[in-house]
Amino acid sequence: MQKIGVFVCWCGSNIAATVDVSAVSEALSHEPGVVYATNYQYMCSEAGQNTIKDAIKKYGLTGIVICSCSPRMHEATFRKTAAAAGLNPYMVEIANIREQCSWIHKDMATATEKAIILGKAAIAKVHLNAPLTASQSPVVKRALVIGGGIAGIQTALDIADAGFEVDIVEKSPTIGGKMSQLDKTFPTLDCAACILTPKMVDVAQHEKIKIYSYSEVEAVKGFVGNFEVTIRKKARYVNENVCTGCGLCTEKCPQKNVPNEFNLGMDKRRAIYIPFAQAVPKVATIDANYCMKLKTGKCGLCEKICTAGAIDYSQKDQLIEQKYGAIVVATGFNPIKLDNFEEYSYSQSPDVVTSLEFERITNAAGPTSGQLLRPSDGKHPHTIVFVQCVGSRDTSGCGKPYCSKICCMYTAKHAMLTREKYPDTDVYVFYIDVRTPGKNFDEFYRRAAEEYGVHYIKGMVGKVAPKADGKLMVQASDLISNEQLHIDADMVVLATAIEPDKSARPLATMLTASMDTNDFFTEAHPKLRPVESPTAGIFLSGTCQGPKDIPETVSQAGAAAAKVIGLLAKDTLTANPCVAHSDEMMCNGCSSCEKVCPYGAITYVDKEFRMPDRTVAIRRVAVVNEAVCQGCGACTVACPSGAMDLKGFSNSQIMAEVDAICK
Amino acid sequence: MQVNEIKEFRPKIVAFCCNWCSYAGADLAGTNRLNYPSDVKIIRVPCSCRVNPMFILRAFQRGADGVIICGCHPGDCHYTSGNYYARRRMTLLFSMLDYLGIEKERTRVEWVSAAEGAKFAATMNDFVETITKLGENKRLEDLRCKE
Amino acid sequence: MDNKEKQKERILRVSGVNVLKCMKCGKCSGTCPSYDEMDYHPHQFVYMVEKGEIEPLLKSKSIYKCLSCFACVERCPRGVEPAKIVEAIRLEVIRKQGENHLKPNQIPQLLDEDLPQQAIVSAFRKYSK
Amino acid sequence: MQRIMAEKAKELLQNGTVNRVLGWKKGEFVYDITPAVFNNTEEIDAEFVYDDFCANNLSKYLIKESRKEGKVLVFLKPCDTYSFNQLLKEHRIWRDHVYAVGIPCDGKIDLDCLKKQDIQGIVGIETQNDNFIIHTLYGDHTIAKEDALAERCLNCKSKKHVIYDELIGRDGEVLDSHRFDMVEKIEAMTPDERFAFWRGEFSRCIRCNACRNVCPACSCENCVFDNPKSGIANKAAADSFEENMFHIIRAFHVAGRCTDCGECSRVCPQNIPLHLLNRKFIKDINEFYGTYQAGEDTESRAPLNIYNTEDVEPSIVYKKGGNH
Repeated sequence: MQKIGVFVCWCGSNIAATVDVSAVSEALSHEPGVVYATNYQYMCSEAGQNTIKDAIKKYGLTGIVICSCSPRMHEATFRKTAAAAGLNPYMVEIANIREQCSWIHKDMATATEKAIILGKAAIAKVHLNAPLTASQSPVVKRALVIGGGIAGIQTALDIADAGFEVDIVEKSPTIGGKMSQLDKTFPTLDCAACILTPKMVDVAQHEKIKIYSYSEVEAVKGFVGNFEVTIRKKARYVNENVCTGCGLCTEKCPQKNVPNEFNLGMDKRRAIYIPFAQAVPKVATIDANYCMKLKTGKCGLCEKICTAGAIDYSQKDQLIEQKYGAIVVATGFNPIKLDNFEEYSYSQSPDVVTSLEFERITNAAGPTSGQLLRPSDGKHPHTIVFVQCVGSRDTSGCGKPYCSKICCMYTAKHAMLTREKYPDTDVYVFYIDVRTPGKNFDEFYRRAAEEYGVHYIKGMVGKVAPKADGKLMVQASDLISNEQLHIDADMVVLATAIEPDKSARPLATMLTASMDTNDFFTEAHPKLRPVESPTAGIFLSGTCQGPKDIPETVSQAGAAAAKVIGLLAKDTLTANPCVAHSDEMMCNGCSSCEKVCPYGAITYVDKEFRMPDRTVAIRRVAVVNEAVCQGCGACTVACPSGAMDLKGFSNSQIMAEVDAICK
Repeated sequence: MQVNEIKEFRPKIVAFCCNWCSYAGADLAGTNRLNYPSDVKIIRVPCSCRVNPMFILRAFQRGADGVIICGCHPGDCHYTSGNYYARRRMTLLFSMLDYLGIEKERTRVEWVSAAEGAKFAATMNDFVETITKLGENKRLEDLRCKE
Repeated sequence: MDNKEKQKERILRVSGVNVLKCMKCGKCSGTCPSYDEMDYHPHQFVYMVEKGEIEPLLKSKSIYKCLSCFACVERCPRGVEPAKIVEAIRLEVIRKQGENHLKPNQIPQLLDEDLPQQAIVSAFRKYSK
Repeated sequence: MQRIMAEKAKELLQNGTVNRVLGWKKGEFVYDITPAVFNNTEEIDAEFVYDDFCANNLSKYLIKESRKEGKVLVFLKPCDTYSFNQLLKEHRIWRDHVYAVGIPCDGKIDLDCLKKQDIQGIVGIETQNDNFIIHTLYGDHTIAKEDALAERCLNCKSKKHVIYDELIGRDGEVLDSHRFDMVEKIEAMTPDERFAFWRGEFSRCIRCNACRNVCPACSCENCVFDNPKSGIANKAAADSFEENMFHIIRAFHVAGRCTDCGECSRVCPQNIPLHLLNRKFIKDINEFYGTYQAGEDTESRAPLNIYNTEDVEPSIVYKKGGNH
């Protein structure tokens, strides 16, 4: 039997004016288990807290009930008071007789009656409280950033600048991501490379950052503060530490016919290659799918000419095990495949391009060295049609239901730049809505229309058909003049919807981080915790969470870094002790709890049990990771056998409260 | 001996409130001194998904006349998804109680945010009024639990 | 419900189309091969039905110019299915007594030898009860 | 069929594929069939039976049987395969210890129907087109199938085997059954009528726990009704509340997991139509969250373990659900 002390607070006149506090302490003093009951003007004051501490010591109290203001106000205060007197802080219960009693009732008799019932409920609950100890776990002071685009780069730099070790895992041979493929950036028209490449160099030179390029995350174990990650470093057949990046091999390699992914296949590279001039790390990589030496054993030219002796045809994939305290997901996006949009003739005409391809065509380092030329015949185009929302805002199943957010702005940019460099070009933009919220965004779009004479037409392109004369027939509606237009265009640029990178889904499974139906990572709270995943220790940076432009990505990357720094700055993590707990003797191993857990805190193990008949049985039982569980209780109801319970809010505690209230 | 003592019916109402939204909303109702009947007694739970159908039946068994569950608005759950599970569980439970002929008005789910003190008070006033009209819970009570 | 609303209700029911899904992009009209023959265009059909302006559509020649090629249905990004609206309006007209758009005795002079048999059958389905 | 199955069982025992067979054997009378484990061919020859009385769903027995050494052969009727699959999904059965043979089923006899027809002294049964010929000590009775089949068989949801290692006979189809008709009928009653209906049914409950013990979904290591810590433990339904509570909680615990195999109603000695509770949940789930058949596969998430942000609000119950 607990020895319970009851402390009724007057809260000056806030409670005492409508609740007869002495009647409450008198009534509660007769409850079973109550050995001491008193009332005082301000329980939260030092004198009030001393009353509590003294009573705990004097009466050897094992539990206390404070009838006062809301626990949201002073629960923490009174827990500290209890702890100071040597009582477990989780042996404290608060009966809310201010916000939920004295302040809402006018009649003293009813308010007093209700206060007594609330007090009784708290006493009933504290009878079943058990001392709880928050578990502590150490924090590994190293962060992993998955993805080396601008999001990953910024996050890594910010974390490293705070003095913590950071590893970046990037699946392609260089960091830089999509931003390195862009020409100019809206709305200021800075050259993307000019602002990105210095950051890439910063990353390479930072003593706290290690880049695992051409690598992928293979497995993730553990939990916040203590992740164990296996990284697969793919064989690139070049010794990274020796290669000087001179590029001689990439010029001499006889295999010249490899589609260059950096230019989206619009030109060719060699089988040994450096993706682009400013690549980081600047080392060559051999493409095993095309290298003749690796495929047939004949050639070996690169090895012969490499003065540094960096070529190593015998290299194998390497598995690296590393521990991290926090993981940042920055896996980015890709334009969608256009297989479902045959009406735009993307697969039939090389002159129908995606916006990212257009970006490469206009880039000085691109396949046309920055000359705006038609892919089909290399001639200068005179009429260009831009089509917005290709696959975005599409609920028919062909595309994506969401707005890709960046297309309105980059299309305005493309249209503007085209008109600026080639004033003899007619530029049409077909739009459903032009969406330009953002600093200086709408001004930018209006400039394209007003100063650069881009024809913005409210309507949609229904059909693009290649014509015999090499032009493209564009059939579209103009909803404002209510006519159907037929434009003979030289080029058509499709503002293709973006989608999360395909690697994100299996990664989310490894991390037990949740995703929405579009494969974007979900945030812990859409408004208040936008850069954290519900899974503790996993943070989100950039477009893996939702479509974003560069400024937004960079600010989110910084925010994610701040959260990581806040975590890594701690030496140990104190978990909330009010967590779920499974009684393994009752657990069926059915996985219901695992399915509803938003944090991936529940795993299953096969465990040996000694049965009453002295045999040993192996049973599958749930195990809660207390460092990860946040204590919502979803699992307790999902559990059919009632094996799962929540500490601090157990089934029996809540039922005891119900009983006391209904008595 | 007193005979035919007519007592005014005062319903017993149990309100389960999630810690992050509805309990805070109830606190706000108090801070703003918004009245609602003292028949409502609140039990704090971490999340609406902590509410087990067994708790609701237990309340009725012990003489409650109405049970209301309050949680964060869908999409605003502190734990991201708890109230979505609660919504499914309660929909099915309430439908079953109705199927068994138990007055469906005795149970309710209401989404109350931490900013909706006024909504909390209005909801409770309305719920108490509904239950008072329905009268004592007879269809789902345990006679042994009566005084 | 007044007559106008009843008529709208009937069109919606017969077509099974939810006109509120339309985000007014105009792709239906951008894709329509009969656009220039029409006085009202596919996107207008959707919008006018939404507003309850059925009368002008009933009198419109567009309902006979629609080829029922379903390009608009195929390409609508929101799954609105404008051609089904056109079809419903057409049915509204031809289901009235004596409102057949085409009668068998009108057929011979319209035939030419390139006309596929399928088109004739389809025309009967579309233009008469 | 019995002969083919017995041959199959013996073959698999002899070639070592399995070391036990889970099937049915006769009780004292031909119609009181019990599930049984056969350890060798002699036992099969002596006691194995499969006929129109073999109604038991054997999948639940696999929870224990599959944990033993070696492989066990089990015969599964179409509806049993759903239970089997559902238990696999819940990791209750060790799949690699089971060899599942799907067998056809044309519906099983409801003994109460025979009783009602005053058919006594049953010694055998035969099928003839749409009739059963019941052999009794007092001569043969011909009874139309629809008058003798159990309700769950008349409203059979599926003749398809959703999982098996081997199939005897041909596989069937998922059927368009009328299994929700009675639920709809109850829903259409007034609350008072519904209350009276269920009081009438539940008041007969003697808390024998037969429904719980036979139910494949009720396979908890420790049932909440046996667990003093659960707060709702009780052994006997002492009053109307406990009668209600037991059945509500039981139905809720199996909601989304119940495959509607109908064993609960079959075994109830008081003939309480317990399946109508489960079907109500199934019907609601289908209406609110999209059609879901528990046990149809092993991958999909149970409707109560998943959600959709656009789900209906609980207030839908006030709007629909019966008269008032």
